[in-house]
Amino acid sequence: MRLLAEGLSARRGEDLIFHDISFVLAAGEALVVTGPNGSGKSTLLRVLAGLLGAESGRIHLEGGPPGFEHPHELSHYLGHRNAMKRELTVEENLSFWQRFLGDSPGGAGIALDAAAEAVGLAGITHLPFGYLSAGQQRRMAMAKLLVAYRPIWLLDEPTAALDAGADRLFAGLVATHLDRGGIVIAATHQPLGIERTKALQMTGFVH
Amino acid sequence: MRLLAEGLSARRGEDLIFHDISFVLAAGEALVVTGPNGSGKSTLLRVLAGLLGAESGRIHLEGGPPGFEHPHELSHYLGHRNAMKRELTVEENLSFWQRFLGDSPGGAGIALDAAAEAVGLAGITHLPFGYLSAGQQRRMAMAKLLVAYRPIWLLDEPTAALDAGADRLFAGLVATHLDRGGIVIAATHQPLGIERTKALQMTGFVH
Amino acid sequence: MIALFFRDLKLSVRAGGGAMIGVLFFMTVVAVIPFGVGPDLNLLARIGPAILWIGALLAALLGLDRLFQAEREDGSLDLLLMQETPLLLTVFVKCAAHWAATGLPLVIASPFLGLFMNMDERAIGATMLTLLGGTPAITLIGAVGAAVAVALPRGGLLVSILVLPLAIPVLIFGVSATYAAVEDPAPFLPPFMILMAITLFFAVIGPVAAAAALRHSAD
Amino acid sequence: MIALFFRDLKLSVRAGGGAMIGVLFFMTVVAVIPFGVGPDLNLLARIGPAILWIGALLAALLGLDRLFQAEREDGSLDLLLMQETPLLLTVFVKCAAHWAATGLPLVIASPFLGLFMNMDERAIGATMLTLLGGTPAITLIGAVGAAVAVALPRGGLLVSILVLPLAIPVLIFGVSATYAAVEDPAPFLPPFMILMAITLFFAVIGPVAAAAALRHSAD
Amino acid sequence: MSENSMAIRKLGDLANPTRFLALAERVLPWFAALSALFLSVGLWLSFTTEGDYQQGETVRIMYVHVPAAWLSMMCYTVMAVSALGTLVWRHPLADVSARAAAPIGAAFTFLALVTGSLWGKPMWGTWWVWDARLTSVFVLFLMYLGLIALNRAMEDPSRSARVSAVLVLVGFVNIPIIKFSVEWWNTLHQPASVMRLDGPTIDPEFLRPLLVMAIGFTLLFFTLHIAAMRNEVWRRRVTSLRRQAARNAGRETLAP
Amino acid sequence: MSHAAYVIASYLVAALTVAGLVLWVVGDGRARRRELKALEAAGIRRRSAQTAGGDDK
Ligand code: HEM
Ligand SMILES: Nc1ncnc2c1ncn2[C@@H]1O[C@H](COP(=O)(O)OP(=O)(O)OP(=O)(O)O)[C@@H](O)[C@H]1O
Ligand SMILES: Nc1ncnc2c1ncn2[C@@H]1O[C@H](COP(=O)(O)OP(=O)(O)OP(=O)(O)O)[C@@H](O)[C@H]1O
Ligand SMILES: [Mg+2]
Ligand SMILES: [Mg+2]
Repeated sequence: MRLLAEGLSARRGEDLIFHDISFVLAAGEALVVTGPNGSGKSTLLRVLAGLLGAESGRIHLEGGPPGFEHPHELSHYLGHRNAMKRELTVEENLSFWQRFLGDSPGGAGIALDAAAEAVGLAGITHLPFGYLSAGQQRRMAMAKLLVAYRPIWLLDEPTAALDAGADRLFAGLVATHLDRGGIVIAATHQPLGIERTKALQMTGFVH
Repeated sequence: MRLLAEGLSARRGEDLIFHDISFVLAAGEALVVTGPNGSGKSTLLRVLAGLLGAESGRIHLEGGPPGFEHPHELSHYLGHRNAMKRELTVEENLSFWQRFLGDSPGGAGIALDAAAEAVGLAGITHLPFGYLSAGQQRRMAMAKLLVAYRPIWLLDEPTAALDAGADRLFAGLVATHLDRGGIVIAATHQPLGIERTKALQMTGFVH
Repeated sequence: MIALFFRDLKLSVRAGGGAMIGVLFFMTVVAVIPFGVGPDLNLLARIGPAILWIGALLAALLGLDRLFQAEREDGSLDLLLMQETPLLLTVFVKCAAHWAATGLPLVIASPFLGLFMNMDERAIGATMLTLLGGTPAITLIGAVGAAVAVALPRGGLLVSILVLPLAIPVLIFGVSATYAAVEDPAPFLPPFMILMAITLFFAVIGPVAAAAALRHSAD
Repeated sequence: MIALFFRDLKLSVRAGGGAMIGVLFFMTVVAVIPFGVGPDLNLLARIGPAILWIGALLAALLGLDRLFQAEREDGSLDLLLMQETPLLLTVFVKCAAHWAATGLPLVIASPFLGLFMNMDERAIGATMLTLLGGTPAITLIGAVGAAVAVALPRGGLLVSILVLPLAIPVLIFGVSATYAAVEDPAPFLPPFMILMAITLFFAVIGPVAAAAALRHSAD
Repeated sequence: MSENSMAIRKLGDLANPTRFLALAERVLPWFAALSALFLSVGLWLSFTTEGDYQQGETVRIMYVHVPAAWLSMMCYTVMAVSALGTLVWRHPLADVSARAAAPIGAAFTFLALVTGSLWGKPMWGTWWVWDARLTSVFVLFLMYLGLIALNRAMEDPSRSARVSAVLVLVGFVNIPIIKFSVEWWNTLHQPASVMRLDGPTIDPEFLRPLLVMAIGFTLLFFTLHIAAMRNEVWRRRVTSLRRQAARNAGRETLAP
Repeated sequence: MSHAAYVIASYLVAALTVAGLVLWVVGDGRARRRELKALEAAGIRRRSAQTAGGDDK
């Protein structure tokens, strides 16, 4: 499986945010997107997730499972917001996403408890999501990546609000996913501690 | 001016989050609070900001301006959320807070443009806040600390989402504030690059 | 999908108080009209179905504006948009959950309110039936409005404005079917069939339009 | 404080909840009524005041629930709570801004809508006066509900049980004062004085209760 | 991809609005002068012609009421065509045109409503009835206001264009309803007597000022519409220039 | 009200509405032109193309 982006450019409002970005990622490879604030990292990820139309260029998947036209149907997207309801318990949230997202072909999600365990927060799944600390919320949002299988992970500043221990834990999760042949694209300001990465430096338009 | 906390403990729901925390900060000193996720850093800051009642212990200010009973009336609080309205322009947001907060005795806020300049985003104050990227939003929330004077700054993970350049810029802002005799308490996972700091390591109650 | 349905149901019961506020508002409307009409029971009975329908229409507006906005604010909308499952279906299921949480209680409460309006059994039955058939259409139309307004920070009133004019045909045929059931010469079935046709029409068109609007709202 | 007033005003005007939209919503509600009850001018004139009051109540309710929740979600509430200025005053100013942005335009528009409902001058004047006196009470009651809603993330139900029952007396005295002004035997002043008393009562109690609820909501 | 092709595509986008601005600059004075001329002649005619034996002086209300009513419908038609332009041809000016027309249309509809009411009070004895013609015009007014509100609430035109275009087209069903309501339902309102297939049935004494006023109003509409479109183009330019300025300013201090 | 009053009222409303429209359009145009001038004075001009995008790899 290979993810290809060719000549992507995107617009926000009237302005072109980036222009002619291309990359190829094979299974087991990660791309780390870096760049100063406002350079378009989040915009790029949203384009890859199919949430924003690209102005030009295209994204496609080679050798993926048949029947999926757009790579975003095979992707997890972890944005700045966690996509969890404050009013529901962590367990209700996770089990909702597990059932709603379902597994992509080629893998299976793990059980809720195992996922909570994997992010180091076993035993607090009965709390309402709103009660968790910022870092705990972020970790639980990561647990969402585990409960349903998707070969591609799109992560926007995944480690913001995480402590050093959780950073390592997260690097472990990503490494495992890559080992299983997954693809990871992450925008970040901090080193993620993952090997086998390609790097993409966004500069924005400098005038 | 000295800020004293004596034997603070706080509760969230049923659980005691931390217990018997004391410190003394003189003018020009900073306290950096670290600790793993969920160890109670945010809770401590919220107690200091008067947003959460302490279970026991007390916080008081020695040698502060007269007429202020609670230190939180002399504090800026920068939480996880930026306290800015997406719909209003940055300028409207800042000028609202400038006028609403007013200056504490002993100092004066700087002009909006100067504040935007200080966080490296001069000239985009006419954009709606919602248009800014995550890091730009965070920087503008910092500009809020400058437009109205408060001797005490309570900062919860101020540098999350900031790029390296902005990190340095922020360290400069804090240093200036300390030089002028301010007090800074910051919870963070990343080194802030400030000297003259005391450190407080939260351990939390390990479940 | 079933998961989405139950999550939404749980949320609106737990957080919005959707069902209660709708029914309470409905009751308020019904309680206030008699002041204007005076103690004339016959007149009250005559305009009863119309009032119940208007009350239900207005009550259905409460909370509708948050249908997609709440999802957008916490980022869930992004994930809903990305899936392979057709967005149509997602929208439809959300509408169904919303209707079950707010429309259905209105239908169930309507007979009691009919008694207050001094309506006879036949009129009450007819009103309940037409409401049962018609309120889903209102929810579905509302979903289009909510989707259009999803990008707006405070869409509340704007959604209602977009929705009300489109809901007028539903109101007209709902009311006329009810009257037809009560007054003998007029046949009940034709307007009721039209009402059902409108509901079916919006069951198809509503999700399509809402899905299209949501796709364009992503930023 | 003035800054807060203007910010809130600006927000509600900018963000699709503004004066024009409130009035537009009100007009839409009025336009929908004849489709339900039929174009009978006499009947419309009789239910006119009730309809105007219901429309105003609904317009005030839509969007009121977000009064403090929006502040909380973006963290502004924390800063509002921390200040030296009494919280009461903050709450009161927010209510005033909300009323100025949604209540006042409704009051101003009500005479024109009265014409559409074929009401006579006297009824129109009375409706306008009672709306002017009564809508602030609705806003203030709503503020308490909104504050409680902020405090209880999972307790939405309580809000509706709290707000509407408290608002119903306002509605009832408002409507009955209006009718008293039109129909000669009934005296206008007593119900109107009660209405004003309710408004004053909530002008005092509302901010106190809301401020108390907000203080406890901080988490 | 080379920067050149970028430049060409962007220029192509701009060409139309730029050409439009130049055109507007040239034709606006003429339109303004002509509409002023027709309106003043119309005004003079409408106060010098005889009153009606049946309606007395009030017939003079017709000279404002009827052109305003026509214009209210025509303006919506213009918006509907523009909406088609947005959806089908994706013409960059179509959305500008639809947006600029909405407030003007709302004003004319308001005029038709108010003058109609002012005519209705002496003629029918009431300001308002809920008959088909009047109700449908009221709904038209609400639609104009709704569209204005929607346009104002969504500040990013690129996102709101298609949504409001769809709404405009949906609302277009109202126009035939207004036009033919007097024939389909029996109402208090006059049936058409000027714009009919078999020629006008109205007395030429009234027809002359009416037509002059109608032409004057139409010219006024086009003048205002072109000017408002020009304003809208400018507004968009200002927004995008400001963003661009912002971007530059943000960058310079930002060098990491 | 005499019938003449209705006529005068209608013409008055018409005059006011038209005047309001004209004033709005003209005023709006003036304001936009002023903003454009200000931006131009600040040295910001429309650019037909922008330079370099994100560097690759
Ligand atoms: C608020 C109330 C009214 C509204 C909304 C209204 C609306 C309209 C509209 C939309 C038209 C254009 C119809 C077409 O082109 O076919 C029209 C035409 C006309 N209206 Fe009214 N009208 C109102 C009241 C009145 C009254 C009270 C009178 C006179 C008693 C009147 C007399 C006329 C006449 C004579 C025409 C011209 C019909 C023709 O020659 O085609 N209208 N009105
Ligand atoms: N409203 C609440 N009710 C009950 N418990 C809560 C509530 N809010 C937070 N907690 C708990 O309090 C603990 C401390 O949370 P706090 O937000 O202070 O942590 P933190 O040190 O800031 O963590 P992070 O680094 O993730 O931001 C957590 O275990 C959390 O689950
Ligand atoms: N809705 C919008 N409308 C117009 N411009 C926008 C919008 N959202 C973002 N932008 C602009 O797009 C640019 C890129 O934003 P983006 O969020 O992609 O940056 P980023 O690289 O993720 O930055 P950060 O590191 O701060 O998260 C910014 O200059 C921002 O001002
Ligand atoms: Mg970002
Ligand atoms: Mg924290």
